[in-house]
Amino acid sequence: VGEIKRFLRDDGMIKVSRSLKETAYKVRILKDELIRELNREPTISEIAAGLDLQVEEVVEALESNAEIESLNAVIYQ
Amino acid sequence: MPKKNQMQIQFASSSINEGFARVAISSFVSQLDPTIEELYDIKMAVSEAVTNCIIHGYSNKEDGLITIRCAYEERTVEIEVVDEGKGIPNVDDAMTALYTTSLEEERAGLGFTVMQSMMDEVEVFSQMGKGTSVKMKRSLAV
Amino acid sequence: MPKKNQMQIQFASSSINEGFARVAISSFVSQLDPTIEELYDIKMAVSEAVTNCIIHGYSNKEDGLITIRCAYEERTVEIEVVDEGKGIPNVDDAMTALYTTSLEEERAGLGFTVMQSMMDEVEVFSQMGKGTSVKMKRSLAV
Ligand SMILES: Nc1ncnc2c1ncn2[C@@H]1O[C@H](COP(=O)(O)OP(=O)(O)O)[C@@H](O)[C@H]1O
Ligand SMILES: Nc1ncnc2c1ncn2[C@@H]1O[C@H](COP(=O)(O)OP(=O)(O)O)[C@@H](O)[C@H]1O
Ligand SMILES: [Mg+2]
Ligand SMILES: [Mg+2]
Repeated sequence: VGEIKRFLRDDGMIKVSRSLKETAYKVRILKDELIRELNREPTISEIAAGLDLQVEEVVEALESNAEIESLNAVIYQ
Repeated sequence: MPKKNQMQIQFASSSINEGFARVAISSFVSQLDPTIEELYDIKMAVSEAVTNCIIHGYSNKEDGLITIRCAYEERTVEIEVVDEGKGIPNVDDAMTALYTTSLEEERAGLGFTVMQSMMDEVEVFSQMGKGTSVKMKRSLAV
Repeated sequence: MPKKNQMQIQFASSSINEGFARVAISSFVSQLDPTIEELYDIKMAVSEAVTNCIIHGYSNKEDGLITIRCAYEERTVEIEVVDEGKGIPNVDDAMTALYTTSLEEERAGLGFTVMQSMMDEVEVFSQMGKGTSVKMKRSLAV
């Protein structure tokens, strides 16, 4: 099962560290959007819902966002 | 990246803590810079083990203690999920695919099978009335 | 959302584990659906406390044990960061802004000040040769 699954999945080889940085970038954009829309800080579940992610994923991504300036910088790093 | 490291987490047997357990494991294992897939596999195995502690070990009572120990050496990760719940009368039976003591339809008796396919090794130690320990190992690609 | 919950994590006094501690705490606190800002504040306070355990409590030796207990009731979060290191001779002095025993330039003696500004309450208990416990509380907005 494991072997088949491994060949079928195309994102399998991507390092987690990179995908978290991409999510962190999206979180930042959406957060600014929601602040304008709601006139207050969005909660973590509102961010997760807006990105169609689990709260867990947002929490992990928040830790990796440190110096990422643009999505391009992430993709072409 | 350090060659060796270990940690331990403890939390109450409430299903709300499953996310916490997954994130804690995933953050710790991320020190080894795994792939998405490797981390996904490990989190899934841990989820199955934790769910078993909650549902079976503690019969859904939320005041049981669950302990997870996680260690790695080089790129081999070892995870132990421990409850002090009711124990498993026959571990070989329990680990057989489709064996379940749950009556609910959605539960399929595949928890241990999932753990075994996500991890390289799964060992179960259990004592009636004392609790259960599930020890799992997985080597990460370089 | 549960009204009450608690957990504990333990890990070695290596700076690589700071990220693990931050993520574990923020994942647990996320059960209360905080804002990102609230999570940042809490993580920052925890980072300062953990760094202190590593640098001061254990003098950068990586085999010390750090324990973090985190609990909440309603929307009040309590976090205790504990080391079994060398202890603080005078806690009042240590908590004074700009007081530091570090000689390196970059360290500014503002760790406790940061903790106090991020959290509603900070209490420090310490015994020479036994270790230090920093207890912090923060109420989240509704
Ligand atoms: N931690 C545990 N404590 C007590 N019994 C357990 C534990 N984990 C598993 N079991 C027993 O093993 C059986 C098989 O587990 P599993 O393969 O995960 O299937 P399922 O959870 O769907 O029943 C369970 O039905 C239960 O009887
Ligand atoms: N866990 C600890 N164990 C021993 N000493 C500590 C600990 N935490 C803080 N201290 C003492 O308190 C002082 C002030 O801490 P802090 O405000 O964080 O500033 P800094 O860490 O930059 O020195 C430290 O220089 C150290 O002497
Ligand atoms: Mg199961
Ligand atoms: Mg400090």
